[in-house]
Amino acid sequence: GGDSDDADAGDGKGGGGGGGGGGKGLERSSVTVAALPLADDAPLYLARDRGLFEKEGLDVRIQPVQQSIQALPALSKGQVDVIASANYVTFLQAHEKGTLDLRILAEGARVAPHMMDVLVPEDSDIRSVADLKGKKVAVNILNNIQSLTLNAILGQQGAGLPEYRQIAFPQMGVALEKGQVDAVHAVEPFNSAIQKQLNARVLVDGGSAPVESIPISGYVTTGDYASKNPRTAAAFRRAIAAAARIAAQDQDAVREELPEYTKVTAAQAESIRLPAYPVTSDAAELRRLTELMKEQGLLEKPIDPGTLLVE
Amino acid sequence: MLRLDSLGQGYGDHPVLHDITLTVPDGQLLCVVGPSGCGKSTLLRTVAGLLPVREGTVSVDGAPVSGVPDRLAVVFQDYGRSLYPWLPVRENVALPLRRRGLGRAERREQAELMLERVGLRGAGRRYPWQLSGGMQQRVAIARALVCRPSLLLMDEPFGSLDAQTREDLEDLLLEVHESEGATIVFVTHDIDESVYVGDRVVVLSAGPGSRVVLDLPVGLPGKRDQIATRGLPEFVALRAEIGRAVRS
Amino acid sequence: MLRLDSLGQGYGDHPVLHDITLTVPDGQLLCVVGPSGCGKSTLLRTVAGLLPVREGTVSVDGAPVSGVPDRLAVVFQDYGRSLYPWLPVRENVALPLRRRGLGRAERREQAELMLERVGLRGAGRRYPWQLSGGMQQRVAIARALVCRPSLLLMDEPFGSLDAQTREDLEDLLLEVHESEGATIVFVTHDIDESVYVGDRVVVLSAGPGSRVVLDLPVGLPGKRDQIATRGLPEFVALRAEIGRAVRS
Amino acid sequence: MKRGRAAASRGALLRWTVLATAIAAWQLTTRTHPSVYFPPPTDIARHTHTLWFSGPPTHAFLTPAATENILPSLARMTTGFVIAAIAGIALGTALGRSRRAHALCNPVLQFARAVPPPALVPVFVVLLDFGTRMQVASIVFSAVWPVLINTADGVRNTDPLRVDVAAVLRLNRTERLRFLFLPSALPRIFAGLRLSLSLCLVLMVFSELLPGTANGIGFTLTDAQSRSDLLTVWAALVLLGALGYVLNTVLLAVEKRLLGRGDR
Amino acid sequence: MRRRQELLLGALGVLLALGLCEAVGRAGLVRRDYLPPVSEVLTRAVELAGDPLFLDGVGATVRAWALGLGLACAIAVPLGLLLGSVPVVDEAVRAVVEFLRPLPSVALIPLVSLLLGSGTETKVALIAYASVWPILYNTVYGLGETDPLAKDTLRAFGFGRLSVLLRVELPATAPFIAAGLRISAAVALILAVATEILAGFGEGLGIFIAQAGLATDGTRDVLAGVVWAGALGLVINGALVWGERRLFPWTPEHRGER
Ligand SMILES: Nc1ncnc2c1ncn2[C@@H]1O[C@H](COP(=O)(O)OP(=O)(O)OP(=O)(O)O)[C@@H](O)[C@H]1O
Ligand SMILES: Nc1ncnc2c1ncn2[C@@H]1O[C@H](COP(=O)(O)OP(=O)(O)OP(=O)(O)O)[C@@H](O)[C@H]1O
Ligand SMILES: [Mg+2]
Ligand SMILES: [Mg+2]
Repeated sequence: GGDSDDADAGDGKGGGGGGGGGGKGLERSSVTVAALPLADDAPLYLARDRGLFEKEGLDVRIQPVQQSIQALPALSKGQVDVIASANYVTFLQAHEKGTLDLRILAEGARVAPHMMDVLVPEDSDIRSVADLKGKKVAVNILNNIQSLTLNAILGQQGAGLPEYRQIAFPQMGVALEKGQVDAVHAVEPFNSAIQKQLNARVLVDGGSAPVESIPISGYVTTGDYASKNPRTAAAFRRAIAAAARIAAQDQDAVREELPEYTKVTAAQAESIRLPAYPVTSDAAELRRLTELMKEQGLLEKPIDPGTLLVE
Repeated sequence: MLRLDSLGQGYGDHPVLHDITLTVPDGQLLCVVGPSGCGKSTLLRTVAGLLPVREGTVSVDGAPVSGVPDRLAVVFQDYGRSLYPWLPVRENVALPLRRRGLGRAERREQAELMLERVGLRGAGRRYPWQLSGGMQQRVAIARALVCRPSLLLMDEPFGSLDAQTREDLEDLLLEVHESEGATIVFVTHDIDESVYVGDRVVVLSAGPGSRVVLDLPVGLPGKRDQIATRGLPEFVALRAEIGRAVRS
Repeated sequence: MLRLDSLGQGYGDHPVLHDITLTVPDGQLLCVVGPSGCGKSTLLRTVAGLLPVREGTVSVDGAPVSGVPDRLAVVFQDYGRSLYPWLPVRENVALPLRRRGLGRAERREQAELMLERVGLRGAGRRYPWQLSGGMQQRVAIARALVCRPSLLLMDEPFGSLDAQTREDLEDLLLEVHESEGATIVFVTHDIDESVYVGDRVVVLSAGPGSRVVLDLPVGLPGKRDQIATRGLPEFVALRAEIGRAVRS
Repeated sequence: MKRGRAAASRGALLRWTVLATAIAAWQLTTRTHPSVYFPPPTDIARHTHTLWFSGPPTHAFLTPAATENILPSLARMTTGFVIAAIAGIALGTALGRSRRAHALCNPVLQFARAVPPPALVPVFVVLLDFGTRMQVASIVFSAVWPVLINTADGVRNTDPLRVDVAAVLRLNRTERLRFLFLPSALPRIFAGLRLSLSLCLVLMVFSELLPGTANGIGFTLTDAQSRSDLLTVWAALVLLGALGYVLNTVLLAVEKRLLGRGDR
Repeated sequence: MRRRQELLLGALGVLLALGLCEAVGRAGLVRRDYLPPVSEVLTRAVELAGDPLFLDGVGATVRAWALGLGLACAIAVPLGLLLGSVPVVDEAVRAVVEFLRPLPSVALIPLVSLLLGSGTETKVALIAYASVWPILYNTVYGLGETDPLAKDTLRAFGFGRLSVLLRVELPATAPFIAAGLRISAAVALILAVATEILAGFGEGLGIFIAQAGLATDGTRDVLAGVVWAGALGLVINGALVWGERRLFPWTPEHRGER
């Protein structure tokens, strides 16, 4: 039989379900997940639609948000239990600053080839990464995953660094067309769309070495939640792992799912590049990211991701 | 009883009244006359407790005035601005009755009655800005009279009225004064009027720093009557005396 | 020449003037007398082009009035509100001179001069709300006179003045009228005054729908003089006749 | 009414006492209930100092971070405010004076007024180039309304008798504006200006969220927010508050000069 | 005659504005996906009227708007009366108020969410926070503008300070407060939508706009959402003006209409 709820986990929407409903000794059966309409968290939706959560005795409610950082206060306050496709860079920084006691329940997505690309106009003078030096490159958020990875790529190729401009993905096409920036670093589906609309040229794959298949987002929660609900957390991890296995093996399943919860149209879903869905969480892979962040000053001191992974 | 004791008054560094001493017994109708700008309105505002006393003292019924005395009513010289444009005339008149704790219906009834007495029957539902100047002035008078004040201050209250209406209202004022016995300070620039309605006339000198130059009891025989009284030789004599004092 | 031809006027469904026909030759000083609320101010506002004509026509120098006629000046009944509180008195008075293309210094000089003539020497730098009622009224008069209008409309312009000042200003008005020859429409509720200053007196009946009940030329002999003129038997007779008409 | 110097300094004393008390209370609460999100004022002050005001005396103690972020922000804000004020007063007067102009423009203006600026980003990006022009445009677009509406209302509610006086005095258009409508609407215009001023600060922050921005107080703030650097967030908030206070005081002084004719 | 003419002129103005936008949209400054012409946007906006999910969102936004604005009124009018009539209080809190006023809600969203949760409460609080100021300032300035003689009149009749406040200063200021309310109503609407866009949680018009912004050709939907926001503002303003006309027939602006 299940222990009764710890009342302190907040009286928000997430707290309610509770009790021994699970029958598998879950601390609580209902989990509220804040999720972004991105390809990154396709396994979450697969798990829901294919009954994987039910199988674990979980009642998962999904609350859409637009950016993962927007869900941070709700997570701190206990209104949501888990954030799916949480941007690691942002959340690791929050963890370092102490605004959040971060735990990673499961890895969500890793970079895959051409899921984000640096694009330049068809007739641009920029022919190689070496030409990017000092040029204006649009990224979604400054000092985040995109500049982090691109800097690493350029560093390895010995090219100079560009000047980054913060431009939201949807505006990158206009900015490129109007010549306001020299290149854009766009993610799918904007990547494909801009290539198609402007005949833009791919300058470099944002997922090339040395950042190939580097982890970018995951399912995160608070230390408090993880320690008080170990069995619920484990059940959630199992369900996600099972879904990730489906996603990894059967891309069509993901492509079918995408139009259901994102703004990606069915036609786009056919052709866009998907991220990689890791089946197991790997501290070593995560360490690649934290070390890169440390190197580029996004973290002040090194973090051992092993301490953050919920086992 | 209203007492002014060596009252001095002014605005900023601009002196207006200087050493005014006056005693107005209960129930007296005192007329104040004087050249334009000499400080008549200032005097009334001081008595009403709207301007803090500068020098000397003002006392009502023995107590020095600080704030507005009880059961006071004022008709301001600038009557137009003193009416509330958002209230119909009737409500404007009924407003002071709220202090008397009357019910809504009764307030309205008394207001209509008083409006009728000042010749504004039927104007109760209109707004002040829909009335002519003289009508507005009468609304202000009705508002002052309706609350049966024991001290009534009137600043050129009949200035915008035609001769006929003016005479009617002079008589109304005397009638109310007779029946209610209020102490009244009545500022006017019409010397005839001051003699006709006043029990006593005070003349102020030209400012700055005006003083009382004449303080004259009006002892006219018999009940006032617009035609007979104004023809009396005493009336003519008083009028001439006051006229001389004003012109001096 | 000012002509009103079967003029009808009113507000909303409230009729005020009915079938007024009047011709005022150039240079005449016409006094308009009538009970409070009969429509005197309405008449002036119509002539000034501030109220659209309802019925009939109003024409100045043969052309029907649409908008404000040229070289017009008005003293409004509510003189206090008609002054601009954000301008010093001197600027208030100098305002109409802008139309005459005078320089700044000259405007100021003329304004000060006119202020002196109405007895407000030295008040030019103060603000209107720092003046007494009578002083404000004189500022309004100064503002009207300073621009040498050829048509001057005055709505109870001396209502807030003491006897002495009033007489002085009556004489000032006559003097200006004499020297400049303006056409003047002068509303007053003082019958004596209307006879004293007017070349002609028109009496309106009580509203609604007032008409002209008396149209009387004032043919007083000699130059006007406050004492001598008022003592003339013609003066007394005219006064009585007008009084009767007003009361009727 | 002229207030004495003593009264004025008493007012200032009172004002600062209350502010100090509020800060002390805040300090106490944050010490007894520590939270990373709500750091104590002393920490914020220290951080603000190191961030912006620990520069060399030759630069008025400003750090490079201060000159690179605060000055451009102030420039954007002031430009936006000045344009909004001028446009608001001009348009407001036009709409207040002419019924026809009002009828023509009103629906469009009321529509535009309710449009949330963040949703207009795609349009801004298409119509304007990145940088100052876009930022100032977005500030003006939202800050103009309080001035415009208050001016129009003020002008419309000018005492009709005074309008008649102007007609009789045959004042021409500009004279009417100068001597009648503007002075008469001035208190309302100032109410609008004060609202618009603080709105400009808020919008300055928003404008630095726009694509292509790389400096400014608002950028510092949102960037710190995305990096969970709460101390910098608070430092920026405090700076905004202080700027708001100073700018408002300046505006009040101007207002006192223009409106300082006491009671009527 | 006047009302009809005004409506016609207003319609003309709208047509002109639409024509201008359409011209810009078709001028070929950029690809159509980036800035669709008005006609497409309007069509989409009309389509949305048939979408119950969208309408629910609009309902949620309007509810938050009404709550926030109501709260702002309930705070601002009494506070404004207090500040405007008791100079000591005004002096005392001025520094604090002026300090708080320019704080942007963008920055406050996470902090307020932490205190009130990421729900309607936060939205309402932020709306109220932003829309308090216009009402407050217009109240304070209005009190300063009240004719002193009108106040003296009531004082002379023996009414106390509170009565003068409620019976003279409040009605005299009411039209001015109403103008503040009119400003606030739009500010509140903007805040309702913008908070949704920036906070990213829940449902509402702002969420619709934010989500539409994530699509590769979402501008049309974003602008359709903008059309709805603007139309709401138009309707709200119309209602407020109508109310003012009925409530304040004495103001110079409305006197002619009786
Ligand atoms: N703005 C207005 N709206 C409606 N009715 C009005 C308006 N102004 C005046 N009236 C009405 O028109 C009539 C005439 O007003 P008017 O001001 O012309 O009178 P008057 O002869 O000047 O009176 P008084 O001597 O009292 O000034 C009055 O009955 C008044 O109620
Ligand atoms: N608010 C004020 N500020 C400064 N001076 C003022 C103020 N009110 C009046 N005065 C001055 O005080 C003097 C007396 O004014 P008051 O209004 O008492 O005169 P009054 O006798 O009523 O004149 P009137 O018969 O013209 O109404 C005048 O010289 C006037 O200029
Ligand atoms: Mg007086
Ligand atoms: Mg009149």
